[in-house]
Amino acid sequence: MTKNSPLIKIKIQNEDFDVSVETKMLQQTNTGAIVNFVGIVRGYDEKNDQIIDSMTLEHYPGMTESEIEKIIVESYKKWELTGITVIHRVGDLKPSDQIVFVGVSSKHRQNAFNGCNFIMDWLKTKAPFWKVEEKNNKKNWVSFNESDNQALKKWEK
Amino acid sequence: MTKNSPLIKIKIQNEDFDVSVETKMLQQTNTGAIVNFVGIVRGYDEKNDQIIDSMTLEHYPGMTESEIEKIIVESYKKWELTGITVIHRVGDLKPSDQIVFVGVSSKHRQNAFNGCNFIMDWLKTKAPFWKVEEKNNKKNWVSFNESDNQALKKWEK
Amino acid sequence: MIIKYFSWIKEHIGKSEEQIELPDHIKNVNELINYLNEIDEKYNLILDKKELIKIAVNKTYSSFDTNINDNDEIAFFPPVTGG
Amino acid sequence: MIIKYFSWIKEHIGKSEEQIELPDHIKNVNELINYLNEIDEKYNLILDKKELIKIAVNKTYSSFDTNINDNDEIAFFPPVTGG
Repeated sequence: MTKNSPLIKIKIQNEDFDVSVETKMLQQTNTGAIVNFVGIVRGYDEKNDQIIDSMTLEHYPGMTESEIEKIIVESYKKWELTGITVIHRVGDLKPSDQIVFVGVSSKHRQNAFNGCNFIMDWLKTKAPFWKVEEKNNKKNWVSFNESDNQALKKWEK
Repeated sequence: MTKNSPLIKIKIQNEDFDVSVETKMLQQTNTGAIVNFVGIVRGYDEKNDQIIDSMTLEHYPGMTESEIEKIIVESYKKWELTGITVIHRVGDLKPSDQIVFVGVSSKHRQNAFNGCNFIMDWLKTKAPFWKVEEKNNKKNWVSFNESDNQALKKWEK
Repeated sequence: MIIKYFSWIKEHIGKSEEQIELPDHIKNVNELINYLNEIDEKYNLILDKKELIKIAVNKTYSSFDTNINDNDEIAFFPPVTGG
Repeated sequence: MIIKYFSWIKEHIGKSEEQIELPDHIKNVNELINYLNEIDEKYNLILDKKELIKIAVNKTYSSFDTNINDNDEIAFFPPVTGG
Protein backbone atom coordinates (compact mmCIF):
# COMPACT_ATOMS: atom_id res chain seq x y z
CA MET A 1 0.00 0.00 0.00
CA THR A 2 1.42 3.35 -1.01
CA LYS A 3 0.21 6.92 -1.16
CA ASN A 4 -0.28 6.41 -4.89
CA SER A 5 -2.65 3.48 -4.56
CA PRO A 6 -6.01 4.40 -6.09
CA LEU A 7 -7.66 3.75 -2.75
CA ILE A 8 -5.61 6.23 -0.77
CA LYS A 9 -5.11 9.95 -1.11
CA ILE A 10 -3.15 12.21 1.22
CA LYS A 11 -2.88 15.90 0.39
CA ILE A 12 -1.45 18.81 2.35
CA GLN A 13 -2.44 21.89 0.36
CA ASN A 14 -3.30 25.57 0.44
CA GLU A 15 -6.28 25.18 -1.87
CA ASP A 16 -9.83 24.43 -0.88
CA PHE A 17 -11.39 21.05 -1.71
CA ASP A 18 -14.69 19.93 -3.22
CA VAL A 19 -16.57 17.46 -1.02
CA SER A 20 -18.61 16.03 -3.94
CA VAL A 21 -15.52 15.30 -6.01
CA GLU A 22 -13.80 13.65 -3.05
CA THR A 23 -16.89 11.60 -2.21
CA LYS A 24 -17.09 10.28 -5.77
CA MET A 25 -13.40 9.34 -5.71
CA LEU A 26 -13.92 7.24 -2.59
CA GLN A 27 -16.42 5.02 -4.37
CA GLN A 28 -14.93 1.64 -5.16
CA THR A 29 -16.58 -1.55 -6.34
CA ASN A 30 -18.79 -2.77 -3.52
CA THR A 31 -18.62 0.44 -1.51
CA GLY A 32 -21.90 0.74 0.37
CA ALA A 33 -21.13 3.56 2.77
CA ILE A 34 -19.08 6.72 2.70
CA VAL A 35 -18.51 8.85 5.78
CA ASN A 36 -16.96 12.28 5.37
CA PHE A 37 -15.69 14.60 8.05
CA VAL A 38 -15.28 18.27 7.12
CA GLY A 39 -13.63 20.55 9.66
CA ILE A 40 -14.60 24.22 9.55
CA VAL A 41 -12.58 27.17 10.89
CA ARG A 42 -14.64 28.60 13.74
CA GLY A 43 -14.85 32.37 14.09
CA TYR A 44 -15.08 32.40 17.83
CA ASP A 45 -12.79 31.35 20.66
CA GLU A 46 -15.13 30.22 23.44
CA LYS A 47 -12.44 29.68 26.06
CA ASN A 48 -11.27 33.29 25.82
CA ASP A 49 -14.55 34.79 24.58
CA GLN A 50 -12.88 36.39 21.54
CA ILE A 51 -13.60 36.78 17.84
CA ILE A 52 -11.03 35.04 15.61
CA ASP A 53 -10.12 37.16 12.56
CA SER A 54 -7.97 34.65 10.73
CA MET A 55 -5.76 31.64 11.24
CA THR A 56 -2.54 30.27 9.84
CA LEU A 57 -1.61 26.62 9.79
CA GLU A 58 1.93 25.32 9.62
CA HIS A 59 3.08 21.74 9.30
CA TYR A 60 6.28 19.69 9.16
CA PRO A 61 6.67 18.73 5.48
CA GLY A 62 7.58 15.08 5.18
CA MET A 63 6.75 14.11 8.73
CA THR A 64 3.11 15.25 8.51
CA GLU A 65 2.52 13.10 5.43
CA SER A 66 4.27 10.07 6.92
CA GLU A 67 2.30 10.37 10.17
CA ILE A 68 -0.96 10.51 8.20
CA GLU A 69 0.15 7.46 6.27
CA LYS A 70 0.63 5.64 9.58
CA ILE A 71 -2.92 6.61 10.59
CA ILE A 72 -4.19 5.18 7.35
CA VAL A 73 -2.31 1.89 7.66
CA GLU A 74 -3.67 1.54 11.18
CA SER A 75 -7.21 2.26 9.95
CA TYR A 76 -7.00 -0.32 7.21
CA LYS A 77 -6.08 -2.89 9.80
CA LYS A 78 -8.87 -1.97 12.18
CA TRP A 79 -11.78 -1.44 9.77
CA GLU A 80 -12.25 -2.96 6.32
CA LEU A 81 -12.14 0.26 4.35
CA THR A 82 -12.35 0.48 0.56
CA GLY A 83 -10.95 4.01 0.33
CA ILE A 84 -9.42 6.73 2.50
CA THR A 85 -8.80 10.37 1.64
CA VAL A 86 -7.19 12.88 3.97
CA ILE A 87 -6.84 16.48 2.81
CA HIS A 88 -5.48 19.05 5.25
CA ARG A 89 -5.15 22.68 4.33
CA VAL A 90 -2.19 24.79 5.46
CA GLY A 91 -1.41 28.49 5.21
CA ASP A 92 -3.86 31.33 5.82
CA LEU A 93 -7.51 30.50 6.49
CA LYS A 94 -10.53 32.53 7.50
CA PRO A 95 -13.51 31.68 9.72
CA SER A 96 -15.98 29.39 7.92
CA ASP A 97 -13.27 28.05 5.59
CA GLN A 98 -13.05 24.29 5.19
CA ILE A 99 -9.81 23.16 6.90
CA VAL A 100 -9.74 19.37 6.82
CA PHE A 101 -11.44 16.55 4.92
CA VAL A 102 -11.37 12.94 6.07
CA GLY A 103 -13.39 10.61 3.89
CA VAL A 104 -13.60 6.85 4.15
CA SER A 105 -15.58 4.30 2.23
CA SER A 106 -16.39 0.74 3.18
CA LYS A 107 -18.91 -1.99 2.52
CA HIS A 108 -20.86 -1.36 5.69
CA ARG A 109 -21.71 1.82 7.49
CA GLN A 110 -20.44 1.12 10.99
CA ASN A 111 -16.89 0.55 9.79
CA ALA A 112 -17.06 3.74 7.76
CA PHE A 113 -18.22 5.75 10.80
CA ASN A 114 -15.58 4.21 13.05
CA GLY A 115 -12.79 4.52 10.50
CA CYS A 116 -13.47 8.19 9.88
CA ASN A 117 -13.86 8.99 13.57
CA PHE A 118 -10.66 7.10 14.44
CA ILE A 119 -8.63 8.91 11.76
CA MET A 120 -9.87 12.29 13.02
CA ASP A 121 -9.00 11.43 16.63
CA TRP A 122 -5.53 10.33 15.58
CA LEU A 123 -5.01 13.36 13.33
CA LYS A 124 -5.89 15.66 16.22
CA THR A 125 -3.25 14.13 18.48
CA LYS A 126 -0.42 12.93 16.22
CA ALA A 127 -0.31 14.77 12.88
CA PRO A 128 2.19 17.65 13.03
CA PHE A 129 0.08 20.74 12.35
CA TRP A 130 0.03 23.92 14.42
CA LYS A 131 -2.60 26.64 14.33
CA VAL A 132 -1.93 30.27 15.11
CA GLU A 133 -5.03 32.42 15.49
CA GLU A 134 -5.15 36.15 14.90
CA LYS A 135 -7.40 38.14 17.25
CA ASN A 136 -7.28 41.96 17.40
CA ASN A 137 -3.99 41.93 15.48
CA LYS A 138 -2.48 39.64 18.09
CA LYS A 139 -1.16 36.21 17.16
CA ASN A 140 -1.87 33.37 19.49
CA TRP A 141 -0.71 29.77 19.08
CA VAL A 142 -3.63 27.48 19.76
CA SER A 143 -2.96 25.18 22.70
CA PHE A 144 -3.48 21.45 22.58
CA ASN A 145 -6.83 20.25 23.81
CA GLU A 146 -6.45 17.50 26.42
CA SER A 147 -9.91 16.19 25.46
CA ASP A 148 -8.36 15.06 22.16
CA ASN A 149 -6.09 12.65 24.05
CA GLN A 150 -9.18 11.35 25.83
CA ALA A 151 -10.97 10.94 22.49
CA LEU A 152 -8.19 8.72 21.19
CA LYS A 153 -8.49 6.43 24.21
CA LYS A 154 -11.90 5.12 23.14
CA TRP A 155 -10.13 3.05 20.46
CA GLU A 156 -7.86 1.26 22.98
CA LYS A 157 -9.77 -1.97 23.28
CA MET B 1 -38.61 23.49 15.06
CA THR B 2 -40.20 22.73 11.71
CA LYS B 3 -39.12 21.11 8.49
CA ASN B 4 -38.79 24.61 7.03
CA SER B 5 -36.34 25.85 9.64
CA PRO B 6 -33.08 26.82 7.96
CA LEU B 7 -31.26 24.30 10.12
CA ILE B 8 -33.29 21.30 9.05
CA LYS B 9 -33.92 19.78 5.68
CA ILE B 10 -35.83 16.58 4.91
CA LYS B 11 -36.24 15.50 1.31
CA ILE B 12 -37.66 12.34 -0.23
CA GLN B 13 -36.87 12.62 -3.92
CA ASN B 14 -36.10 10.80 -7.17
CA GLU B 15 -33.24 13.11 -8.08
CA ASP B 16 -29.61 12.71 -7.13
CA PHE B 17 -28.00 15.12 -4.65
CA ASP B 18 -24.77 17.10 -4.55
CA VAL B 19 -22.70 16.43 -1.43
CA SER B 20 -20.79 19.73 -1.69
CA VAL B 21 -23.94 21.81 -1.89
CA GLU B 22 -25.46 19.96 1.07
CA THR B 23 -22.27 20.33 3.10
CA LYS B 24 -22.22 24.10 2.54
CA MET B 25 -25.88 24.37 3.56
CA LEU B 26 -25.13 22.67 6.88
CA GLN B 27 -22.66 25.37 7.84
CA GLN B 28 -24.07 27.67 10.50
CA THR B 29 -22.37 30.30 12.62
CA ASN B 30 -19.97 28.50 14.93
CA THR B 31 -20.17 25.16 13.11
CA GLY B 32 -16.80 23.47 13.60
CA ALA B 33 -17.54 19.98 12.33
CA ILE B 34 -19.69 18.45 9.62
CA VAL B 35 -20.17 14.70 9.29
CA ASN B 36 -21.85 13.35 6.17
CA PHE B 37 -23.04 9.85 5.50
CA VAL B 38 -23.59 8.87 1.87
CA GLY B 39 -25.18 5.48 1.16
CA ILE B 40 -24.32 3.85 -2.15
CA VAL B 41 -26.34 1.19 -3.98
CA ARG B 42 -24.17 -1.94 -3.96
CA GLY B 43 -24.05 -4.05 -7.09
CA TYR B 44 -23.59 -7.35 -5.35
CA ASP B 45 -25.72 -9.39 -2.97
CA GLU B 46 -23.20 -11.17 -0.75
CA LYS B 47 -25.71 -13.33 1.09
CA ASN B 48 -26.96 -14.92 -2.11
CA ASP B 49 -23.80 -14.43 -4.20
CA GLN B 50 -25.68 -12.59 -6.96
CA ILE B 51 -25.19 -9.51 -9.11
CA ILE B 52 -27.83 -6.82 -8.54
CA ASP B 53 -28.95 -5.20 -11.79
CA SER B 54 -31.15 -2.47 -10.37
CA MET B 55 -33.23 -1.53 -7.40
CA THR B 56 -36.49 0.26 -6.69
CA LEU B 57 -37.31 2.05 -3.49
CA GLU B 58 -40.81 2.70 -2.26
CA HIS B 59 -41.89 4.68 0.76
CA TYR B 60 -45.03 5.70 2.65
CA PRO B 61 -45.60 9.36 1.73
CA GLY B 62 -46.43 11.36 4.82
CA MET B 63 -45.37 8.75 7.34
CA THR B 64 -41.79 8.52 6.06
CA GLU B 65 -41.32 12.27 6.43
CA SER B 66 -42.90 12.38 9.88
CA GLU B 67 -40.76 9.45 11.10
CA ILE B 68 -37.62 11.22 9.86
CA GLU B 69 -38.74 14.36 11.65
CA LYS B 70 -38.99 12.32 14.86
CA ILE B 71 -35.43 11.10 14.33
CA ILE B 72 -34.28 14.66 13.95
CA VAL B 73 -36.07 15.94 17.06
CA GLU B 74 -34.51 13.07 19.02
CA SER B 75 -31.06 13.92 17.61
CA TYR B 76 -31.32 17.57 18.54
CA LYS B 77 -32.05 16.53 22.09
CA LYS B 78 -29.18 14.07 22.30
CA TRP B 79 -26.39 16.00 20.54
CA GLU B 80 -26.04 19.78 20.19
CA LEU B 81 -26.34 19.93 16.43
CA THR B 82 -26.32 23.14 14.39
CA GLY B 83 -27.86 21.59 11.27
CA ILE B 84 -29.35 18.32 10.01
CA THR B 85 -30.12 17.28 6.45
CA VAL B 86 -31.68 13.98 5.45
CA ILE B 87 -32.18 13.24 1.76
CA HIS B 88 -33.49 9.82 0.76
CA ARG B 89 -33.97 8.86 -2.84
CA VAL B 90 -36.92 6.73 -4.00
CA GLY B 91 -37.81 5.13 -7.33
CA ASP B 92 -35.41 3.31 -9.63
CA LEU B 93 -31.73 3.24 -8.78
CA LYS B 94 -28.71 1.48 -10.22
CA PRO B 95 -25.61 0.05 -8.54
CA SER B 96 -23.16 2.80 -7.53
CA ASP B 97 -25.95 5.42 -7.35
CA GLN B 98 -26.11 7.57 -4.25
CA ILE B 99 -29.19 6.54 -2.27
CA VAL B 100 -29.17 8.43 1.02
CA PHE B 101 -27.50 11.51 2.48
CA VAL B 102 -27.41 12.25 6.19
CA GLY B 103 -25.43 15.35 7.08
CA VAL B 104 -25.09 16.95 10.48
CA SER B 105 -23.13 19.91 11.68
CA SER B 106 -22.16 20.85 15.22
CA LYS B 107 -19.60 22.82 17.17
CA HIS B 108 -17.52 19.79 18.05
CA ARG B 109 -16.68 16.72 16.09
CA GLN B 110 -17.74 13.94 18.47
CA ASN B 111 -21.33 15.17 18.56
CA ALA B 112 -21.37 15.41 14.78
CA PHE B 113 -20.11 11.81 14.43
CA ASN B 114 -22.59 10.51 17.00
CA GLY B 115 -25.53 12.50 15.65
CA CYS B 116 -24.97 11.29 12.09
CA ASN B 117 -24.42 7.68 13.17
CA PHE B 118 -27.52 7.74 15.40
CA ILE B 119 -29.73 9.15 12.62
CA MET B 120 -28.52 6.44 10.22
CA ASP B 121 -29.17 3.67 12.76
CA TRP B 122 -32.66 5.00 13.37
CA LEU B 123 -33.38 5.49 9.65
CA LYS B 124 -32.42 1.88 9.00
CA THR B 125 -34.88 0.55 11.56
CA LYS B 126 -37.80 3.01 11.64
CA ALA B 127 -38.13 5.03 8.42
CA PRO B 128 -40.70 3.42 6.09
CA PHE B 129 -38.70 2.59 2.96
CA TRP B 130 -38.62 -0.75 1.18
CA LYS B 131 -36.09 -1.90 -1.38
CA VAL B 132 -36.81 -4.37 -4.13
CA GLU B 133 -33.75 -5.65 -5.99
CA GLU B 134 -33.77 -6.93 -9.55
CA LYS B 135 -31.44 -9.86 -10.25
CA ASN B 136 -31.63 -11.84 -13.52
CA ASN B 137 -35.02 -10.27 -14.26
CA LYS B 138 -36.34 -11.49 -10.91
CA LYS B 139 -37.62 -9.07 -8.31
CA ASN B 140 -36.71 -9.70 -4.73
CA TRP B 141 -37.80 -7.63 -1.73
CA VAL B 142 -34.77 -7.04 0.46
CA SER B 143 -35.22 -8.50 3.92
CA PHE B 144 -34.61 -6.58 7.10
CA ASN B 145 -31.18 -6.96 8.57
CA GLU B 146 -31.33 -7.94 12.24
CA SER B 147 -27.91 -6.34 12.78
CA ASP B 148 -29.61 -2.96 12.26
CA ASN B 149 -31.69 -3.53 15.39
CA GLN B 150 -28.48 -4.36 17.21
CA ALA B 151 -26.86 -1.17 15.88
CA LEU B 152 -29.64 0.95 17.35
CA LYS B 153 -29.10 -0.59 20.79
CA LYS B 154 -25.74 1.10 21.24
CA TRP B 155 -27.59 4.39 21.88
CA GLU B 156 -29.64 2.98 24.77
CA LYS B 157 -27.63 4.34 27.65
CA MET C 1 -61.47 3.59 6.23
CA ILE C 2 -58.40 3.50 4.01
CA ILE C 3 -56.12 0.48 4.27
CA LYS C 4 -52.65 0.64 2.71
CA TYR C 5 -50.23 -2.17 1.93
CA PHE C 6 -46.56 -1.90 1.12
CA SER C 7 -43.73 -4.02 -0.28
CA TRP C 8 -44.47 -7.76 -0.52
CA ILE C 9 -47.71 -7.40 1.43
CA LYS C 10 -49.01 -5.10 -1.31
CA GLU C 11 -48.00 -7.66 -3.94
CA HIS C 12 -49.67 -10.51 -2.09
CA ILE C 13 -52.91 -8.58 -1.44
CA GLY C 14 -52.83 -7.37 -5.03
CA LYS C 15 -53.35 -3.69 -4.36
CA SER C 16 -51.58 -0.82 -2.64
CA GLU C 17 -54.69 0.57 -1.01
CA GLU C 18 -58.39 -0.05 -0.56
CA GLN C 19 -61.32 1.73 0.98
CA ILE C 20 -63.70 -0.22 3.22
CA GLU C 21 -66.58 0.66 5.48
CA LEU C 22 -65.57 -0.39 8.96
CA PRO C 23 -68.34 -2.42 10.66
CA ASP C 24 -69.32 -0.97 14.04
CA HIS C 25 -68.28 -4.05 15.99
CA ILE C 26 -64.62 -3.85 14.79
CA LYS C 27 -62.73 -2.08 17.53
CA ASN C 28 -59.02 -2.65 16.87
CA VAL C 29 -56.49 -3.69 14.22
CA ASN C 30 -56.61 -7.31 15.30
CA GLU C 31 -60.39 -7.48 14.79
CA LEU C 32 -59.99 -5.70 11.44
CA ILE C 33 -57.58 -8.27 10.09
CA ASN C 34 -59.76 -11.17 11.28
CA TYR C 35 -62.72 -9.51 9.59
CA LEU C 36 -60.82 -9.05 6.29
CA ASN C 37 -59.67 -12.66 6.49
CA GLU C 38 -63.30 -13.84 6.69
CA ILE C 39 -64.01 -12.00 3.42
CA ASP C 40 -60.92 -13.22 1.56
CA GLU C 41 -58.30 -15.67 2.76
CA LYS C 42 -55.48 -13.73 1.05
CA TYR C 43 -55.39 -11.57 4.21
CA ASN C 44 -54.13 -14.70 5.93
CA LEU C 45 -50.64 -13.49 5.15
CA ILE C 46 -50.94 -10.72 7.72
CA LEU C 47 -52.03 -13.18 10.40
CA ASP C 48 -49.37 -15.70 9.39
CA LYS C 49 -46.59 -13.13 9.57
CA LYS C 50 -47.99 -11.28 12.56
CA GLU C 51 -44.64 -11.29 14.37
CA LEU C 52 -42.98 -9.60 11.44
CA ILE C 53 -45.57 -7.17 10.15
CA LYS C 54 -45.60 -3.51 11.19
CA ILE C 55 -48.77 -1.50 11.62
CA ALA C 56 -49.38 2.22 11.30
CA VAL C 57 -52.60 3.95 12.29
CA ASN C 58 -52.80 7.45 10.83
CA LYS C 59 -49.14 7.27 9.84
CA THR C 60 -47.96 6.49 13.38
CA TYR C 61 -46.44 3.17 14.47
CA SER C 62 -49.16 1.17 16.23
CA SER C 63 -49.91 -2.42 17.19
CA PHE C 64 -52.56 -5.11 16.62
CA ASP C 65 -54.47 -3.99 19.71
CA THR C 66 -54.57 -0.30 18.76
CA ASN C 67 -58.16 0.98 18.68
CA ILE C 68 -59.42 2.17 15.31
CA ASN C 69 -62.46 3.86 13.80
CA ASP C 70 -63.85 4.43 10.33
CA ASN C 71 -61.96 7.72 9.80
CA ASP C 72 -58.56 6.13 10.28
CA GLU C 73 -55.92 5.23 7.76
CA ILE C 74 -54.39 1.83 8.54
CA ALA C 75 -51.19 0.55 6.96
CA PHE C 76 -49.58 -2.89 6.96
CA PHE C 77 -45.93 -3.21 5.98
CA PRO C 78 -42.86 -5.39 6.49
CA PRO C 79 -39.78 -4.24 8.43
CA VAL C 80 -38.17 -1.30 6.70
CA THR C 81 -35.14 -1.65 4.43
CA GLY C 82 -34.14 1.87 3.42
CA GLY C 83 -30.90 3.75 4.00
CA MET D 1 22.93 17.90 11.78
CA ILE D 2 19.77 19.83 10.97
CA ILE D 3 17.62 21.02 13.86
CA LYS D 4 14.08 22.23 13.17
CA TYR D 5 11.73 24.22 15.38
CA PHE D 6 7.99 24.73 14.98
CA SER D 7 5.19 26.91 16.32
CA TRP D 8 6.07 28.95 19.43
CA ILE D 9 9.38 27.13 19.86
CA LYS D 10 10.43 28.46 16.46
CA GLU D 11 9.41 31.98 17.48
CA HIS D 12 11.30 31.77 20.77
CA ILE D 13 14.48 30.34 19.21
CA GLY D 14 14.17 32.90 16.41
CA LYS D 15 14.59 30.51 13.50
CA SER D 16 12.81 27.59 11.92
CA GLU D 17 15.94 25.56 11.33
CA GLU D 18 19.67 25.55 11.86
CA GLN D 19 22.61 23.39 10.88
CA ILE D 20 25.16 22.43 13.52
CA GLU D 21 28.11 20.10 13.65
CA LEU D 22 27.33 17.54 16.32
CA PRO D 23 30.26 17.08 18.75
CA ASP D 24 31.35 13.44 19.06
CA HIS D 25 30.50 13.21 22.76
CA ILE D 26 26.80 14.08 22.22
CA LYS D 27 24.97 10.77 22.09
CA ASN D 28 21.26 11.57 22.50
CA VAL D 29 18.65 14.33 22.28
CA ASN D 30 18.97 15.14 25.95
CA GLU D 31 22.72 15.75 25.63
CA LEU D 32 22.10 17.81 22.49
CA ILE D 33 19.71 20.18 24.21
CA ASN D 34 22.07 20.60 27.19
CA TYR D 35 24.89 21.33 24.76
CA LEU D 36 22.83 23.96 22.89
CA ASN D 37 21.82 25.52 26.20
CA GLU D 38 25.49 25.99 27.11
CA ILE D 39 25.98 27.99 23.89
CA ASP D 40 22.83 30.12 24.25
CA GLU D 41 20.37 30.16 27.11
CA LYS D 42 17.38 30.67 24.79
CA TYR D 43 17.37 26.87 24.40
CA ASN D 44 16.32 26.83 28.03
CA LEU D 45 12.74 26.87 26.79
CA ILE D 46 13.07 23.29 25.60
CA LEU D 47 14.38 22.15 28.98
CA ASP D 48 11.77 24.20 30.84
CA LYS D 49 8.90 22.73 28.84
CA LYS D 50 10.37 19.24 28.60
CA GLU D 51 7.10 17.60 29.68
CA LEU D 52 5.24 19.30 26.87
CA ILE D 53 7.66 19.33 23.97
CA LYS D 54 7.60 16.66 21.28
CA ILE D 55 10.71 15.37 19.54
CA ALA D 56 11.16 13.87 16.11
CA VAL D 57 14.37 12.25 14.91
CA ASN D 58 14.35 11.85 11.14
CA LYS D 59 10.66 12.71 11.03
CA THR D 60 9.67 9.96 13.47
CA TYR D 61 8.34 10.59 16.98
CA SER D 62 11.23 10.06 19.41
CA SER D 63 12.18 10.99 22.97
CA PHE D 64 14.89 12.82 24.89
CA ASP D 65 16.90 9.63 25.28
CA THR D 66 16.79 8.66 21.59
CA ASN D 67 20.34 8.18 20.23
CA ILE D 68 21.39 10.59 17.50
CA ASN D 69 24.28 11.18 15.13
CA ASP D 70 25.49 13.97 12.88
CA ASN D 71 23.43 12.80 9.86
CA ASP D 72 20.13 13.08 11.69
CA GLU D 73 17.40 15.67 11.41
CA ILE D 74 16.05 16.60 14.84
CA ALA D 75 12.81 18.53 15.38
CA PHE D 76 11.34 20.15 18.47
CA PHE D 77 7.67 21.06 18.49
CA PRO D 78 4.70 21.62 20.80
CA PRO D 79 1.67 19.29 20.90
CA VAL D 80 -0.13 19.34 17.58
CA THR D 81 -3.26 21.42 16.95
CA GLY D 82 -4.45 20.55 13.44
CA GLY D 83 -7.70 19.07 12.26
